[in-house]
Amino acid sequence: MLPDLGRYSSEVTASYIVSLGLLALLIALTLWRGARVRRALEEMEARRRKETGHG
Amino acid sequence: MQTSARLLPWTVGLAAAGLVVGLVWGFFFTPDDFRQGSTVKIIYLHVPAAMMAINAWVMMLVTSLVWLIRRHHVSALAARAAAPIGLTFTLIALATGAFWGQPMWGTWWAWDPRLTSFLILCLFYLGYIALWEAVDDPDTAADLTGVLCLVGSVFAILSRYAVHFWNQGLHQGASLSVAPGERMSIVYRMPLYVTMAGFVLLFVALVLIRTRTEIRARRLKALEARERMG
Amino acid sequence: MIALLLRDLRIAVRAGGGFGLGLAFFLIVCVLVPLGVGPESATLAAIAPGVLWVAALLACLLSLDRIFALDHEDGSLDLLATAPVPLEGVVAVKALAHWAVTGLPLTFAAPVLGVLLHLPAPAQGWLVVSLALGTPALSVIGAFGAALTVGLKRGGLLMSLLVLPLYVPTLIFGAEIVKRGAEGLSTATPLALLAGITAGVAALLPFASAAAIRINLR
Amino acid sequence: MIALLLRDLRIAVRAGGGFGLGLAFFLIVCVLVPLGVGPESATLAAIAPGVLWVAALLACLLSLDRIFALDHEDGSLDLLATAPVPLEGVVAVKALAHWAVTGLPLTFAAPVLGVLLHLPAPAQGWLVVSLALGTPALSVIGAFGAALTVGLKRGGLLMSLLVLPLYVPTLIFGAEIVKRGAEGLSTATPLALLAGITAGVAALLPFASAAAIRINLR
Amino acid sequence: MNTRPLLVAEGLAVARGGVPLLEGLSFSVVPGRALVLRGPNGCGKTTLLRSLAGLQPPIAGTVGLAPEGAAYAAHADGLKPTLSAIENLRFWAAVHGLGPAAADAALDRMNLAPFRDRRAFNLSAGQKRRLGLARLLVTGRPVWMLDEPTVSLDIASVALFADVVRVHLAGGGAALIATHIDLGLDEAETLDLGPYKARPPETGGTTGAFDEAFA
Amino acid sequence: MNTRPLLVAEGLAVARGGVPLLEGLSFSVVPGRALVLRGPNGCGKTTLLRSLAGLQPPIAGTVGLAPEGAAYAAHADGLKPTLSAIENLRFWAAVHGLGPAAADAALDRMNLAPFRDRRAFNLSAGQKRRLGLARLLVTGRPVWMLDEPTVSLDIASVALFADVVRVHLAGGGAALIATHIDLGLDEAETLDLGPYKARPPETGGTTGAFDEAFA
Ligand code: HEM
Ligand SMILES: Nc1ncnc2c1ncn2[C@@H]1O[C@H](COP(=O)(O)OP(=O)(O)OP(=O)(O)O)[C@@H](O)[C@H]1O
Ligand SMILES: Nc1ncnc2c1ncn2[C@@H]1O[C@H](COP(=O)(O)OP(=O)(O)OP(=O)(O)O)[C@@H](O)[C@H]1O
Ligand SMILES: [Mg+2]
Ligand SMILES: [Mg+2]
Repeated sequence: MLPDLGRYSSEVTASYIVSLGLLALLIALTLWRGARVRRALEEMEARRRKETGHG
Repeated sequence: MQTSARLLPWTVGLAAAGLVVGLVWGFFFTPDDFRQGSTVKIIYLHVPAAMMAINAWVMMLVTSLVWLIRRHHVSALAARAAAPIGLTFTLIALATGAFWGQPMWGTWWAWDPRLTSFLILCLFYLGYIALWEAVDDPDTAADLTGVLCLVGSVFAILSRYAVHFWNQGLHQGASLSVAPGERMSIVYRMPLYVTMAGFVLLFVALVLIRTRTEIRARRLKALEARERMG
Repeated sequence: MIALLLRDLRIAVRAGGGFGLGLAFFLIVCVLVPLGVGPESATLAAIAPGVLWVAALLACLLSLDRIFALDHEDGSLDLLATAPVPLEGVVAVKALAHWAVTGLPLTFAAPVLGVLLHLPAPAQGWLVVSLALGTPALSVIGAFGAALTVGLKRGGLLMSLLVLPLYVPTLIFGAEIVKRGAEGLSTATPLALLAGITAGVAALLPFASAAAIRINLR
Repeated sequence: MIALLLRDLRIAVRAGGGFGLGLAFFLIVCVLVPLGVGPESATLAAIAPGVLWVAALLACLLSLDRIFALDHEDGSLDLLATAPVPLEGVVAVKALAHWAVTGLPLTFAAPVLGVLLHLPAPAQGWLVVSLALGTPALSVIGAFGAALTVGLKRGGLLMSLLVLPLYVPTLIFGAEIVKRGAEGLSTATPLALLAGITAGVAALLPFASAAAIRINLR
Repeated sequence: MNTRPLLVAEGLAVARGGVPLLEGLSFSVVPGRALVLRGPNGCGKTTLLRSLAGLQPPIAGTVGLAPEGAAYAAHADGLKPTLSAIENLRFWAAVHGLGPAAADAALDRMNLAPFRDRRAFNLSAGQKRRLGLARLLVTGRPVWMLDEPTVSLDIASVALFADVVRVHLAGGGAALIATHIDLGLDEAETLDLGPYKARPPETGGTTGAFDEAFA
Repeated sequence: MNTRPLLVAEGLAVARGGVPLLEGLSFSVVPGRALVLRGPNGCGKTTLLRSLAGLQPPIAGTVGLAPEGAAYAAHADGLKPTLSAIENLRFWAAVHGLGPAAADAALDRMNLAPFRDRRAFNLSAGQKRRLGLARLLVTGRPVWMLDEPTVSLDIASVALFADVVRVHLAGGGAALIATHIDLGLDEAETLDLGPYKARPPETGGTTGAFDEAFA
């Protein structure tokens, strides 16, 4: 069902792929780092709460 | 934090919607331009990306100012969060532009003023990000990058004029504005508007997420430091 | 202030202080380019203005690499910041010293290299003028970059990354002057613009630089 | 040895360590040149090989500036010299690390910049090949220069002065390869010569460098 | 001599790298007196001195000090390796608006006369240090802030230095000295920084501004 | 333990920058003993140690030392500011063919454990110094040559360090320490370098260059 893109199909598809690829990369990185930091912070706070709880 | 939390889902949803609709519409359901053939479809990526690339820098400029004047930490972090997004958009504009240039101008790259000034903008993004990465005390980094952003903006504008002075280009002007010359027909413009909206929302969404991350990261850093101090 | 200027100049002319080295670098780059590009004098003449300006720019860049970093490492920057002299002044003076050590010699040496690159005779004069006008801007802008990166180890390269984009307008106008000179066109506009840049930069940037240094010190 | 390599790489990728900055510098120079020279694609295509190689060379140069100097300042060079590892090995490893941080990325990035400079398509491949072959030589030679100037404050510029002449053969052959590739001529001879240079340099120079360091330490 | 304090610190709290180190510091130094800061490594002496010298803002409290009142001598001496001893001193003298004569006097005072024209680069550790201290004499500032001034000085030089400080105090100056060894200054009272160690915010300590502040 | 000296110096004369500083030095260090070098600033301690460590050739006399026998700790600590404490140590351990375990042990020994992952750049003066000394523990070398090891250490740390040295000596090692303060090592005999000061050549001293004017 792809529309035929005439002579320039390669360029158009390429540009779409590249751009969406870049966007995907950016989003992936964002979410990944977000998750990592959140996890690290949570366990850190858990540890602190335990310590202050003990002391 | 709370406000952003409430805002987030909406922006994400809308961004997704806008992008999908606009791009699908643009990619599948628009006729080919009689001159440019199917390449006109590139515009749905190219223009919004280019637009947002510029606006992202403006946004960084504003937030940096807010930080430098009001010492509002979150805004500094927002600036930091925005930079990579702006960079990505710049790259997209460049890439799509390049792919567009191949059929239209017969070359991947021409030292056209607008293209050149975009390349320079790309460099500014790189420098800005590199500085953030290089300095490890958060406040110092925020201040330095803030100063850099101000000075950089001035020079970016300077460069733009310099470049125009240096070479008159073959890149089309802002045909969305009420330009006298060829205006894109409604067929092309509707999906374009939608994608633009999509890009804007995407930008907002990403900035929100990344800013939240930065804030968490910073708290994390502080707590680690305190732990080391015992 | 004067004392600072003298001191910087003295350090520069001391062994290993790097006086004239910027010059040498300039020279070498101008020699390397033909080696890379090839000897056709037509090509060389065409690219001479650009190459000369880019070379001058890199020479400046390389030599101001550690303009503040050294003072930071040995602690004199801390002491200068607490001394009864305005930090803006310090920055300006240091930029001035750097220019005297780098930009000035470059300007004088340029014609020779112009000949080497087959730069057409009429352009020679313009080359000197444009450099004389432009290099101060290079020093001042460079000082700003150095101030931003003063705290960092190995800041040198980061600095060039930050500074080179800032050099763009200066470069364009400078080279433009020479090119127009070569073609015998009027050089009034780019001259005016270049002068404008230099003046503006010299007037305003030292404040930004001083701010950056204060931030880096705390 | 491995430890040293890892350490240098780790330092390089740390904040302010300057990984990828050589790359950025390369990029920026390639952008500045057209700004100076002018946008005519014919001219650019003609000078592209030379410019790309000179830029790569400068990027290497700038980034190896302080390859030993930092170790000297913080005293680790003294300690390495008294450690049970041959100083020649240390030098070689440091050169290797520098190449991995600078030369390698350059090689991969080169084609993009080739496009910017309108380098004809057939030459692209040769550009990559020549850089892959040549940049190691740049790092090793640079390490030698760094070793010579290790004692000096602000040695950076003096070093570039010493090193650039040594770079000349590498530059000429490297650029020659790309030029011939662009014109579709045979590139066998310069390739062989370039490979020869790299091999010889990598085999012999580390000894000279080690000697230079020992002298500088006493 | 008058006894209006030259330096007053009230409720001072200092942080380094976002981590509060000391808090609740209040002291004042009157002319003619010296204050010796003691404390284990890493307790924050250097940080405190930098804050007092105005190089970094305290996170709480106030520092009362006449503008251009203090001369700060850090771990690093601020010497240019390629300049000779006297050139280094003359420079600092000029910066503080004193003539070369002052520099020569200072050089003799720290008996560095034999090394007058030797590059700082070629001085031994102790000689460098002495030169760095001679700098204080050409600042003409009333309050000296010294960070481990006697590092790598031999016994004789330490005595000599203590003597210089004594004279400075007698002349109505004041001094703030962070050190681990005993200088034998009887004008000096000692301030142990141990008790002022910053507590974590849970127990009501000062927070490092934004970092932990937000939830 | 055997008493074959680990380090023997005979008729040693050292110069710095062409200026003879010390001459006629003869001493030997046996396992289990430490030799403390004393002398005013600039008498040539650092130079002597560098010569013994083989970093610069003596102008006369011989040094008897097993290859890879000595570990030298200079005024500078050889730390990479951007690497964490443990990374720095691990590196030196690896260079000397020891595993990471040794590094961890050394870190605890100089009780730097709390700063394990802190960039050396962010350590205080004394913490840096301690880290530099911890390096000695991962060299596995019998003879330690220490140039003012206790600079900017607090009293506690000095004691700790003296302790480390004592253990090293007890383990059959030897140490050569240039210092101005008293470490309270009873295994140590002291060598005052004063008497060995090089005489100007007219009076029969070793000849150097002509800048005698300074020396
Ligand atoms: C790689 C290089 C290129 C870059 C960096 C670039 C950049 C830009 C920028 C900055 C804009 C402005 C968007 C705005 O005004 O809001 C733009 C718009 C546009 N570009 Fe490009 N462009 C490039 C190549 C091309 C090519 C090759 C073509 C087609 C021949 C093209 C066609 C357009 C069109 C039609 C617009 C829309 C103008 C408007 O409606 O505002 N661009 N581009
Ligand atoms: N490059 C040089 N040229 C000439 N003289 C030098 C050079 N370097 C050092 N000196 C002189 O050599 C002498 C010995 O220096 P050295 O560093 O060995 O002294 P030191 O005993 O270590 O003193 P300190 O206890 O202060 O460290 C000093 O008087 C110094 O001035
Ligand atoms: N950039 C930084 N980030 C985080 N912590 C730091 C930083 N710099 C120093 N510190 C820590 O701050 C504390 C205080 O350092 P400071 O130099 O003030 O100690 P000090 O009292 O001078 O110690 P010394 O007597 O060893 O000089 C130290 O524990 C050090 O580890
Ligand atoms: Mg301290
Ligand atoms: Mg010494």
